[in-house]
This record gives sequence, structure tokens and C-alpha cells, in this order.
Amino acid sequence: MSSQTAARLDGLLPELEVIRADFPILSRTLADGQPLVYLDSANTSQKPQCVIDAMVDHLERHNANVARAMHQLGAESSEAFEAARDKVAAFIGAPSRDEVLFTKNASEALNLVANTLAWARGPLEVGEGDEIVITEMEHHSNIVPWQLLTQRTGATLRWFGLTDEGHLDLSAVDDLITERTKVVSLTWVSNMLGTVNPVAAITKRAHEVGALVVVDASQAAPQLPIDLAAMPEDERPDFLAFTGHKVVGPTGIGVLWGARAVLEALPPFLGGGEMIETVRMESSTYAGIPHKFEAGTPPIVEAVGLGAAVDYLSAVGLDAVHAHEQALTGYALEGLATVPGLRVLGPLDARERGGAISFEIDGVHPHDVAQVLDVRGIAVRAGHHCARPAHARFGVQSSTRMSSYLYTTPTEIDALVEALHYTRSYFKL
Amino acid sequence: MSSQTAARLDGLLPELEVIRADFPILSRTLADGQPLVYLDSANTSQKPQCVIDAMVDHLERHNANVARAMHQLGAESSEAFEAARDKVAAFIGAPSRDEVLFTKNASEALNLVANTLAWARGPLEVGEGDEIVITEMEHHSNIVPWQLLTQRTGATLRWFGLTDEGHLDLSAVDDLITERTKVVSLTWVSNMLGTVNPVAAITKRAHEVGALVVVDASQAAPQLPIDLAAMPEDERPDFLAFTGHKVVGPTGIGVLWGARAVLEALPPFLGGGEMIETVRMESSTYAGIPHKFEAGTPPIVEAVGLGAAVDYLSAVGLDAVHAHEQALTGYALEGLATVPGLRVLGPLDARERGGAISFEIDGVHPHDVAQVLDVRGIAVRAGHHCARPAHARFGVQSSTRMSSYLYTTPTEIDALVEALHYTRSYFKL
Amino acid sequence: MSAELDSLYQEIILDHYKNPHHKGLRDPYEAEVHHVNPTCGDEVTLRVHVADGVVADVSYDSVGCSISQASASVMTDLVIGKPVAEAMAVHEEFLALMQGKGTVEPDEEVLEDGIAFAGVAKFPARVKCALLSWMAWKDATTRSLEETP
Amino acid sequence: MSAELDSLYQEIILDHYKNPHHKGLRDPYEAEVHHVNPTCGDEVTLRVHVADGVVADVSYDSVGCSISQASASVMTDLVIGKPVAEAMAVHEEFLALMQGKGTVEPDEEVLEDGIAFAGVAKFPARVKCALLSWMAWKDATTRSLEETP
Ligand SMILES: Cc1ncc(COP(=O)(O)O)c(C=O)c1O
Ligand SMILES: Cc1ncc(COP(=O)(O)O)c(C=O)c1O
Repeated sequence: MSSQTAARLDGLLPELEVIRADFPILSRTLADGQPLVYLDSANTSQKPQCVIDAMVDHLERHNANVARAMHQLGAESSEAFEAARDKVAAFIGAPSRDEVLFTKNASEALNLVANTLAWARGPLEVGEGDEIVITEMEHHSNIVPWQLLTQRTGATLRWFGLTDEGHLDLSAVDDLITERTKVVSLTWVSNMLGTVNPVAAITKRAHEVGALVVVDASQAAPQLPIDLAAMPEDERPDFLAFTGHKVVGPTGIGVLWGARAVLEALPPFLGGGEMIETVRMESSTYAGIPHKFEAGTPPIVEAVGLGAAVDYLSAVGLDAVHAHEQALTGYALEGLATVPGLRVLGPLDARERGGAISFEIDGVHPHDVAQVLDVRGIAVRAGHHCARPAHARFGVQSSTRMSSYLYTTPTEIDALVEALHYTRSYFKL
Repeated sequence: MSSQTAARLDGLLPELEVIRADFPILSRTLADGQPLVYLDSANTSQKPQCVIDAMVDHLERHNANVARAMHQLGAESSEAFEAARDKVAAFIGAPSRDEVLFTKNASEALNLVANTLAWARGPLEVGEGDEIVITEMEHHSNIVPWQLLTQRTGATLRWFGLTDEGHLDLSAVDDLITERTKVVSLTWVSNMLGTVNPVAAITKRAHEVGALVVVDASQAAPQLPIDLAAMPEDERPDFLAFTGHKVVGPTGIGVLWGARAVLEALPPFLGGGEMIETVRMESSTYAGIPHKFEAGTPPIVEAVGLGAAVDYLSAVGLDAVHAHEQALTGYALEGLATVPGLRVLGPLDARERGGAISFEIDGVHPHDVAQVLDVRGIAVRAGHHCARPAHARFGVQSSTRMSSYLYTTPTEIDALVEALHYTRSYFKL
Repeated sequence: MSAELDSLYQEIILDHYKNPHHKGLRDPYEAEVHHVNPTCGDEVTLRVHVADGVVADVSYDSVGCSISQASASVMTDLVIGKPVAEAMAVHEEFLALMQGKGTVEPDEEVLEDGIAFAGVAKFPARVKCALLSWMAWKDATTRSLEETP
Repeated sequence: MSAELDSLYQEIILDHYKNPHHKGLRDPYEAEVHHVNPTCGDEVTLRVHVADGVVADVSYDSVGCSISQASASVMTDLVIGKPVAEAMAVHEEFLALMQGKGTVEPDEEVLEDGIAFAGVAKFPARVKCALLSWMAWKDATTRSLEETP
């Protein structure tokens, strides 16, 4: 488990030190002069200089409102904003750039779908007798919107359970996905268990019964190459949501991709400037997509930052990022296995999972683990990671989670593992 | 109308050149080496260096998710985020800082109220027979949400008309605000006509009949001192909304202030992380305010920027900003009066209005006016400024709008007026 | 500065703006559409009458800037009397000119007065103005054809 | 590093964590509450029995970190048997200590084992852990008093 071993790890990004130098915060020192070991990227990722610079350049030189402003600054700002949409569309291989909507975060993107379905009339209408299917490993942001929808429409919420290994229990698929199913909403990669779900197979099954499929790609977009246009149509979800701040972009922006036909059939979400065609006091007509779903001044400088972020990730290459994550995850799983009394929640094979690893240690509460690590400069997350039902499924109230990203080194994993050994000894275990 | 006259204008900010130096974009040159004359601040304001620097410092040194992250960076980020809430609360004199909710923009803030009312049950429930009252001078973002609410609940939408001078026609107040009124929502300052509305009197009247009052302060917050706590309780609105990018802050953040009792009585808006207390698959319970209404990762770096922005405005002093705006508005109204065929839409007395002035010029379409100005480096807005009904009221389809702010100089107004004369001659009028 | 403006506001454009051709709504027609530019509020109501595969008449009522008004006028000159397929080809050619960012050389044979809009292509914010009535015409014509089997 | 940790994890705290006092839910009680720290998931279910103006019993069931568990244990030691008003005063004192960011000197006379939490006040993220059961106790006691006129 020495850094000699680490350096020989297959799949690591070759120019890791160059990449690290792109992220100013990584050279920060914490209390007591500790270097920062940031292992909380599934919570939010750090930002490379190029993203920060793009935002600063926009604010210092091109700031203006978009669409509505016809002057030179307005044209520059609008162009930068719409260019960001093009970049994001390319990042996920969207069949059409107009299908890419900017929201404030992934949570809003998921709520947008649930809310517009609540008001839809006609074929998309949700009501009594209809069923919405989610899974027990969802983030709260992909649970609560559907609870609200079903409570408000009289529909029924159902969910996939989990196997002891942390996979979806697919044995019940034919019972769960039926003619009554209107929507199946699931995460691509679990933010707690790390599990990568068989999104294509489930989508295909859901489409057979005429259900819409919503994929929460908040943890997938940072680490898996996504190419919607390349997916066979019956395996392509109808919606895909992710959030800017986890793909090295800023907060304040999220993305919802939706298939054109569905977006066009849905009623508007928020009403206001930009989403209208004509407004009369009596009633209004609405703009086409994407604007129909973007009421008010959009997150302009955030889109500029997000555009720079996905460009940065694409330049590194999502295949390379994914290989790096897998290498580190495998290395971390090995290291964690050396800590007595430590139990990993979720799949133990790095090839079946993403880069977030949640675990418990017998006799030390996750808070206390995280506290000891923090004093050593190691940032991890402790709690239920907004996935309380998944924790309940495994009989735990909370866990400690380490999560790596493209700037994480094996040496940082070594530091984590050593600190966990220290934690046990500190608490006299 | 020379700059000699201008220099003697009463009420101008004394250190105007120092303030201008705080805004990097103002020293930019446009095509053909033209200096920028930015007269589109009612659309979006420019950003001072301190706001940009605060955001950069956050991204480069303190970036982490808030609330959920317990490590050192997480504590720093959470503290910065919640400190921004304190600053915003102080900026508007909120009776309690927990009543300050962060949204993505003013539009979302207004939709939040309309949406939660759509789902409210009990005393706040809106249904057939109930009435929502708005005005004909609202921004689309304060019209469409109420159209959607009334269409969806069967309630009736009514509105104040306008006088020829651009004031609310208050003669109908007793007919409009009645026992049937559930909500009165109106703008404090019109973004098109500049009119400052008698918010206190209308609020008092609405409270007498038990209606809730929503004030759209998007144009008021940038230029009027606001002190909610100092208002007599019956004259204090129940909600106040504004947007970050118009108060020298970034895009991607808006503010909704709401009275605690009402916020607590309303159902949640968006569901997800941060807004919950306990999540079970069957159902969830929700956090207290403000978190109940802030689902998902909030606009963290945007809050940091907005905090710096309101600190900047407070340091200059809102009274001083207001006096500056009034001086410039008066000066601009005089200048515009020298342009033949020019008609100002809205009150002609600077003391009765805000700093946005919309006008038409006989024989030249607003687009064409804005185009000629733009070639001379002068940025104004042309169109309906998201206030189509107000334009229709005055029988016009669109107008040209100039809007000043604390960095605007009389010399820039001179440049505008001269360019308008040139526009007429260019189009051979 | 004036040179830049002159490249946008060609005499031909200002002439059509002041004296628009074929303006006003007329019968007969198979389809009427209403198009809006939501950002600026320009609006056009437009009717198309197709007879024997020929664009027999295009009539319209509109409010908007010089570019959008002149464009409607020039458009009617170009399409009225042409077989639908040929008119659509002219539409394509105009669209290509507008979206060319100033790099497309206009063909006077095809576009006639429409070549005056070449300068508009260099003003991205105004391209929508120039296209408003053309888009409305295409929409209405497609609907007309659906109406008349 | 270890010194910093030691200021947080005092022996007294770790002892209460390993052997919590008064744990488990008991009868009789007038009010039962359930409090949660939504950010980390720590939970406590807590019952209060008030008799003749005295906190006769406090029983609880809880999951959470060492700080939140030890705090519940210490709290029950401090309030059980005290007149309500006196117990509330202890609560106030503990609250002031926790919110003092490490600047408040704890009074051992009043807080007894509670003084061990002085170090927690320097860790803002952990203050909520230390306060969870105290807040639940206050809530339940207030409700108990409403129940028993
Ligand atoms: C009066 C008024 N209300 C609401 C808004 C909407 O603000 P935003 O676009 O930031 O949501 C604006 C500005 O566009 C405005 O001027
Ligand atoms: C799987 C998953 N879904 C949704 C979210 C919500 O993202 P946000 O908080 O940016 O809305 C997150 C991250 O917090 C996540 O990990």
C-alpha cells in the first residue's frame, strides 16, 4: 500500500500533477499547516483555474443580460450563454441542443419533471391508479419530488429494493414496471453505494410499457462518458439530469436534458420573462424549447463557467477520467480492507461502481471518524449523504464516505487509510 | 445640457470617478474603439471588483458544499453562505434572517409563492371564487405565475389599470381589493414606466381584507433603501422578491423574503436534499425555514457574491444611490425633452419614479433607435422589456429604455441625448 | 460608424419600410398564422393563398422595426406568383444568406431586392427581425398545402 | 493534532458515550418528542415526566455520534430531579457555553460533567450534535407542562 505500489496503478491519469496544478484550492493548507486531502468530490468538485478565469472574464468584460439585450455586450453575453448550451449538449451527446435546459441544480431539474407532470393533462397526465417507480438507493432529490407528485395526484409511489451487495433487486422488475407505470426515475450511479445501475435495460423495459424514464446522472456525468444520441432509441431515457458543481463547474446551475417530443407536450414549469411568446393580462402563450422552461434571467455567468468545465473534462477525456476513478476506487477498496472492523456499503468490485465509497467502522461513529480525519486535513463526508432510505436498508443510520475525482492521487488514499488506522487507535479499538 | 451644467447637478454621488473605477467593465472599449456607455442597468447591473474578487476567493480557497460537509472547507463555505444570508437580511431590514430564502432569480421567488399557494390546503388555499389581484404594469415574471395559479385553481385574476400618466389607477381599489381577494402582488418600482407604487397604502388595504401581499422589489432593491422591520406591521408586505444580478451581484441567485408565519404555513416548493428533516420511502418530513424552501445545493458562490454586493451598496449608502438616481433621472428627462417627436412613457416628474425611462420616437422603431445608439457604444434596451401589457396600455408595441445606476454620469446622458438627435437625422426625420 | 449603419440600413430597405408592398390582410386564403419575436415583441399576422401549386397571394399585417417590415415587403414581392417549390427554394436561399454571418455572397438573380439584407447578416441580433415574416410565410404555406389536398 | 482532538474528546465524554446514563424509553411520561439533525441524521426520541413541578424522569432512545450520545447522558444527569425552572436555567447555561465559540468559561457548579463540552464549542460543526438532546428535552418539557395543568 506504499506510494511505490500506487505509482504503478494501471489507469491513472498520466499527467496527474499537471491536472492538480490546474486546481488552485489543492495547494491550500489548512489549520496547523496541514495540506488539503480533498476526498469529498461526490459532494461537490473543486474548480480548475480555467473555469474561474472564464467566469471572471465574463463578469469583467462581457456582462449583460441575454436574449433581451441587443447591444454589443448583450450580443456577446447571449453568444457566450448559448455557446455553453452547445458545449453541454456535446458533453452528453444530446440529439438536439434545444433539448438542453438550464436549471439551478439537479434537484430543480428533477422537480421540473415532477411538477410539470403534476399539471399535465392528456396522455402525460398522472392520476389515481398510475404508478411512479423509483429505487431505494435514490438521493433525496430523486425521492421527495415523486412523493410530492404522488401525494398531490393520488398516484402510487413504488420502488426497487436493493440486494445485500448494493445492487438494484431486479427480480421484482415485472411486478414493478407494468401497464400502470407512468414514470421510472432512477439514479445512474449511486452517490452512497457507488453502484452503477443498468439504465439501458431498465429504460427498455419501461419504454415497453409506455412509461417515461428519468435518469439522475448527478454522479454519472462527472465520471462516465455519456452519448445520448448514440443510444438505441428504446434504451435512451426521456430525461437526464445533472448538476454543474459536481462536474468542476460552479454552483447555481444544473442541466435537464429532455426528449423534444416530451418537453413540447409538457406544460410550462415557472412563468415569467424569457419563457413567453405573447403576454396579455388575460392569458399568455409560451416560447418553444428550451426557453419555455427557463423563466427569468438564466444563470448566465454560471453557464459560461459550466461550458468551460465540460470543455476541460472533455479535453482530459471522460474515458481517461473514468479509468482514473476506477483505478483509484480499486486501490481504495484494497486499502480500506486493511482496516479492522471496516465494512464497505455497496459493491466491492471497482469495475461495478463509481468513485464514492461509503463505509462504517465498528465502534466509531461516522461523525467521529470524519472529525479525526479532518484534524489531519482529510475531507470526507459523514452522515446519510442525502440517501437516508439506502442507509436504513443496510441497517445503519449514517456512514463515512470518501469520494475521489480526476485530481485525486493514490498518495491521498494512503493518507486516508493511515488516518483510519489512527482513528481506531485514538478511540482505543 | 453641457457637462458644465451636469457637474453642478445636485444629488450626484460625490466620488463618482472612484465608484466607476470599481467596475472593471466600464473601462472596456467596444467595436471601433468606442467607449462603453452602459445605460441598461435595469436589465442587469455591472459588477464591482470586490464582488468578483469575493467569488474568486471562494472558488480558489473555500469551495465546498454547505451544511452537509463537516470538514474545514465545509465549515468555511457554510459560514460564508450563511453570512451572506445575514447580509441580505440586513440589506432589507428583515425582521428575522431565517425569513430570507435564496432562489435562482426574482422570477423563481415569485413562482415559489404562486406554486406553494397552488398546493396549500386550509386557510391559504386558493380556489374558485377567490381572486388574485395584480397590476397592468407588472413584469411578465409577476404576471404569468399568477395566470398559471388562477388557471390551475379556478380562481380569478384581476388587475389594477393605469392612468395616462403611468400611475396605478387607484380609483377602483374598493372594487378590486375585497373579501374575495387572497393575494395582491405588485411591483414596487416599474421596470418600464419607472413608476414608484404606493406599496404601503395598498398593503394596508389588502391586509384589511385578509389578503397576502407580494411585492416585486426587483427594481426597488437596487435603488431604494428598504427596511422591512421598520414598517408598521399592517403596511409590511408578506413577501418581497428581488434578484441578485440587478443589485451589482451575480446571476443565478434571487431572494424571497417571507413573513415567518406564512412561510411556515405553506407547503414545500421543490423537494430534495437540504429541505428535509427525515426521509422514508413512504413519506418525508421537512426542515424548518429557510431550508424548507431551498432544495438541493444552493447557489453558494453566488450567495458569497451577493453578500459582497449588498455590502458594497450599503457602504455607498442606499440614500446616496437613490439621490444619484433621482438627479440623473431628472437630468435625463430634461435632455430627452429636447428631442423632437420623443414621448416618455410614465411619470415625468423624477421624484415620482425610478431610474428606468422608456420612450418612443415618432417615425423610428425602437430597434432601429437602439441599433444606431449601439454603433456609438451606447447600450440601451429596445422591445417590450418583459412588460407587454403595459406597452399595450399605452398603445405601443415596444419602446426604447435607458436605465442608469450608481456608476452612471451626466456625460453619459449627454451622449445618449446627442445620439438620439443623430438617430433622427440618420433616418431623415 | 455611419458606414457600418449604412451597410445595415440600405436605401432599398428604408424604401420598403416606408412603402411596404402587399401589406394588409386579404381574402381568399387557406391559412393564417401569427408569429412573434418574443424578445422584442415584433409581430406578424400572415395569410397565404395557394392555387394550382402557385403562391397566389400573401397578405399580412405587422408591427416591428425597419428590418422586419422591409423584409416582409421584399418577401411578398419574391414569392407571390411563384410555384410553391420555387418559392421555397428562394426562402432557403434567403435563410442561408441570413445565417451566413456575412460570408455568403447573395445571388441577385434569385433574391432581387433581398440582396439588400446581406448587411443584416453581420448583425446577429437583427437576423431574427429579417427572418420573422419568412418563417411565418413558410409555416402558413405548409398549412395551406395541408388544407388544399 | 492529537491535542486538538483531546480538547474535543474529553475522557468524560468518551465515558458517557460508552456507558450512557438513563438510556431507554420509560413510563410514565407526558410528552414524547422526536428530534433529528437533518444534515447528519442523528436522531433522538425523548420522553419527559414532570411531577409537582419537578423533572421526575427523562428517558430516551438515540443514535448518533459520541458527542450527541454523551450529551444526552450528561443532560439527563443534570436535569432529572431538578425543579423545571432550575433545569431550564441549566439548559440556558449549557446553550450559552455551546454558542460561545470557545470564549465562555463553564461553571462546574452548574454544569458538572457538562463542562467537558467546553471544547466542542470550538468545533462549529459539532455544536448541533451537543445540543440535539437538550433541544429535544426543552421541547418535551414545554409540552409536558401544557399536558399537566
Ligand atoms: C420588475 C421586475 N420583476 C421581475 C424581474 C425578473 O428578474 P429575473 O429575470 O432576475 O428573474 C425583473 C427583471 O428582469 C424586473 O425588472
Ligand atoms: C445522485 C444525486 N442526485 C442529485 C443530487 C442533487 O444535486 P444538487 O444538490 O446539485 O441539486 C446529488 C448531489 O447532491 C446526487 O449525488
